[in-house]
Amino acid sequence: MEKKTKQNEAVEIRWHGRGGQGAKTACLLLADVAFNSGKHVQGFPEYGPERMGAPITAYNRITDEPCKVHSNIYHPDYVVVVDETLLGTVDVTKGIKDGGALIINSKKEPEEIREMLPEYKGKICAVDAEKISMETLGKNYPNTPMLAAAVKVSHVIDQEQFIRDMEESFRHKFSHKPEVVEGNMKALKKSMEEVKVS
Amino acid sequence: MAIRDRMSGNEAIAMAMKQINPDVMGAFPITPSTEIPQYFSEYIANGLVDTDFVAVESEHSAMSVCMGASAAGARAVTATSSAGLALMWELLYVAASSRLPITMAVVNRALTGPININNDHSDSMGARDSGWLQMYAETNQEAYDNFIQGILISEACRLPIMICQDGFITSHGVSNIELIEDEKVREFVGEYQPENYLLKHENPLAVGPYGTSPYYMEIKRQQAQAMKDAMPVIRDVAEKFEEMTGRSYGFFEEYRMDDAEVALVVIGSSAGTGKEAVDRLRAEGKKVGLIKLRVFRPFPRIPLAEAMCKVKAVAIMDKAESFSNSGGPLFNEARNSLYDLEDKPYAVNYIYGLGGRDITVEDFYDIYQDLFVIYDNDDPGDVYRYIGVRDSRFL
Amino acid sequence: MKRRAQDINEHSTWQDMTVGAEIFEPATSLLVNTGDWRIMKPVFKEDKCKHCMLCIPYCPDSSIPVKDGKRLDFDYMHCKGCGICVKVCPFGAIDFVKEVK
Amino acid sequence: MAYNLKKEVEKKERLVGGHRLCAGCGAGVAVRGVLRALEPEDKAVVANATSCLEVSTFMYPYTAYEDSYIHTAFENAAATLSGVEAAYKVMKKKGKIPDTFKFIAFGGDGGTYDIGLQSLSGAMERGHDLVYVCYDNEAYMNTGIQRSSSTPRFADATTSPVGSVSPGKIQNKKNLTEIIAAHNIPYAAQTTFIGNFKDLHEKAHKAIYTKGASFLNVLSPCPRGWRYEAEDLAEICQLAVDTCVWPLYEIEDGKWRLTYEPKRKKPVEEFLAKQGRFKHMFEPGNEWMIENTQEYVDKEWEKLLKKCK
Repeated sequence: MEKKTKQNEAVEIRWHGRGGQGAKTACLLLADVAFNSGKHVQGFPEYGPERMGAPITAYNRITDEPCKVHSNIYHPDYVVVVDETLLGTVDVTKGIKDGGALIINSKKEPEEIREMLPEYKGKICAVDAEKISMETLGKNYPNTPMLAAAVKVSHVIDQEQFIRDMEESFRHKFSHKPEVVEGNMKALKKSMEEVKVS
Repeated sequence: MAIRDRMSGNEAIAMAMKQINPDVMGAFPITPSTEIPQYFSEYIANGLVDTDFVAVESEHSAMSVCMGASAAGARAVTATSSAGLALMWELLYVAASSRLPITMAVVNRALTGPININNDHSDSMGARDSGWLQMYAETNQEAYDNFIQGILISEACRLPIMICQDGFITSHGVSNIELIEDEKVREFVGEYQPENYLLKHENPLAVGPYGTSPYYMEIKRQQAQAMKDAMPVIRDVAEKFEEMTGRSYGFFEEYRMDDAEVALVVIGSSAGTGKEAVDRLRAEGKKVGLIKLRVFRPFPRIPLAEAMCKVKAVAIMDKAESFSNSGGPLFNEARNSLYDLEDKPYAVNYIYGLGGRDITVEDFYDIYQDLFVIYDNDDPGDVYRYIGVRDSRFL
Repeated sequence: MKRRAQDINEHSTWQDMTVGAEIFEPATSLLVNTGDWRIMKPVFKEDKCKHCMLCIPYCPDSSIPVKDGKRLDFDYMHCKGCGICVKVCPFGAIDFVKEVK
Repeated sequence: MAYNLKKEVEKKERLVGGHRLCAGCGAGVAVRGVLRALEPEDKAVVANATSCLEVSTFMYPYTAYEDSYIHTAFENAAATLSGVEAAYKVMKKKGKIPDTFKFIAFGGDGGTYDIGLQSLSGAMERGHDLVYVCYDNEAYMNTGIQRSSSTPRFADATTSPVGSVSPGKIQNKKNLTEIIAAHNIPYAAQTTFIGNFKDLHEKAHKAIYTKGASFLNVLSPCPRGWRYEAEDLAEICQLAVDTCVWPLYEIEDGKWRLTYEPKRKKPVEEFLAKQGRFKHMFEPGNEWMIENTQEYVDKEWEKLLKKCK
């Protein structure tokens, strides 16, 4: 029997971050926006006793039909790395599917990152989420730009609808702070423009 | 119109509780069920429910509060996991023998030894002889649907019920769900109207006697009957639920069992992963099926045996050890149920997924492969097996 | 459910037990004769009694009835003959004698 | 309203005869005394920790209570009653309960000082509108007179027996009333059976009718465990208070008040000598035990007097 590795038609995404940085939140946000676009979604962090700063992993499955599989994701289409410093400690490219991509929060050019990952042959996308976040929000909240980059690269949902949905979601979430909505929307769009692909 | 939404299994249970609007909730936090009382506390803080939430100092007291409230005539709910369920142990038996309806969300987690916060079924499986009804969910949707049905089943049977789902896998995994409108849920669960209760105006009630030997066994026999009588109640409530939602529930679900040659029996979220393996194997022309057990107490002995008898070899999956040296709890009961049948399949046991060990579609492929070997060779081999464990003999 | 405690006994079948072994009527222990536990027996001497009521709250078995301000004779079906009342009576209105069966 | 024994004993009995407590048991006297403080128009739910009282007063199918009653386990009477009280609040608000109910839990010292302390502390801290009554007979009588944390020093109990190298129980009695008072509940008190029951009655009435969590600790002698003649109950209790072994006091809204001060503080020997569990203390060479006990009682009494000033 031939072993297949992934649920039919699913787009599978793995997130790497550190506890407290918002990788889990970004993962759940992606589930939210994909849900809003009519998809079936799963968003689930891998849980242990980790505390702030420890490497954490979270997963998304996004499908047109209900997702049945309840295992972790070993062969993701996309991997999003919210914290560049994880490159030295976590095998972030492990199992990435042919045709997939690594999406990383970094000031470096994708080629420079490729030098750090000699074994990895797939696509690398880099976006300076920290810079974008500092420029637009005045604080380092990398998860919004990283979410936008993931949507841009993965095409998992329609981008214009994504922007509309996020705006609505931010307006709801920050109804008492409209300036935050604007900053977040800027961060989102900037990230989609600036993400570099190699 | 059903409400399309997405949420975690814990949020789904809290939502069901909110819609049910129980009288009393007694709860103490324990991973991974903690979010349930947290969400519920927010509903209380915002005046969305009428419930008296008793934030107790232990799970032992959580169950005590539920027993007191239930005996008093109130609808009582709680949620727990693992060591929390273990701390309630003594009281589980008391609640069941006093025939107090209580609906408890159990977010399954491994029991300590060593400490581990991840999923397996050792907590609720350990409580399988406590006299509680037990239902298990594959998805957040099923956890939500089971909880709403559980209220009615528990009250109609006068037995407490555990509504189980897999810790983290569904409890913290966000996915799509169809919610029922609040008013429909309230109409479905109705008002709790016990015949006798502590606060009744017409007569007092005394609960929890000393049962001397001349009475104890009769009381237990009656309790056993209640478990037996729960079978039609569970069926009737499921029918009523299907009328409301279109979603149908039985004691178990048969997945692609028609013409299947081999099958597996599994509980909880892993059933979904198993179904994916079935789909792919079916696409390759292999005749495989799957049975997902929803109701473990009462154990649907006869219908389950009949379903298993459709195939030649069956793998019975246990996400709990029972250290019996003869397989896990589900295996022993499921295999036992085959005993009286003439044309029975080979039945083997797989212990899997302990303490959060992941089980993948590939693992299920391997199990089906094993089943075909058993079928082809007409020999079950060792029936007590592990899958997903590192074993030096196989390196 | 109409079963009464008086109808339940050591010959009752499991079908005849109340659900959950609950009892939905008050004070059914009055059906129980604990008077036969007595070795000693308190005897009420009405003529000496001043109806001060001191003996009443000291009785662990609620076996000294009171009616219209008067202390009545013992409830011998439930009195276990502990003798506390004998000792607390300031007027010697209770004798304590060997029980004769 | 002034206490009137004659009037009180006319009330309908709420713990009836036919229960299976030992002849002369203090628990029955305690429960009757507390329940008598209920106003006749009010109903009650009695909760009970597993204990002598529990196995004796609701042996299927015979309940000795006029009121509703619930027993679930040994260590959780306070939590169980918390659930009943929570249900009452909600159901009352919903208009489902026409009556006024009061909530009273009874536990022995085992179920209160020891195995049930956590559950009791939780219920007191949460402030449920209930009364927890400990009928304190200073050992685990239900299982055969094993020592508890309430057993006084030198008492001969079956798990702290007097032997050639052991003087009986080594440790002093735990001061549970103070522990519970430290929860800052509105009412806590100690009492026992003396005189015309005025002290017990008034405290029980206050405890029942004070809003919030209340606690009563009732010294309830056990003739079998303490080894005295059952008929001597009243005398034993009087000696306990006159020697200041068991002082009577209450703490109302944080204010400590002595409710009984002996005219002449009697030496502890008078209390000890009546009971077989202290018999060895009177053997030659064991005088130090009596001295030690006297010192301890004096010290505790002085501490209490300061608090009550």
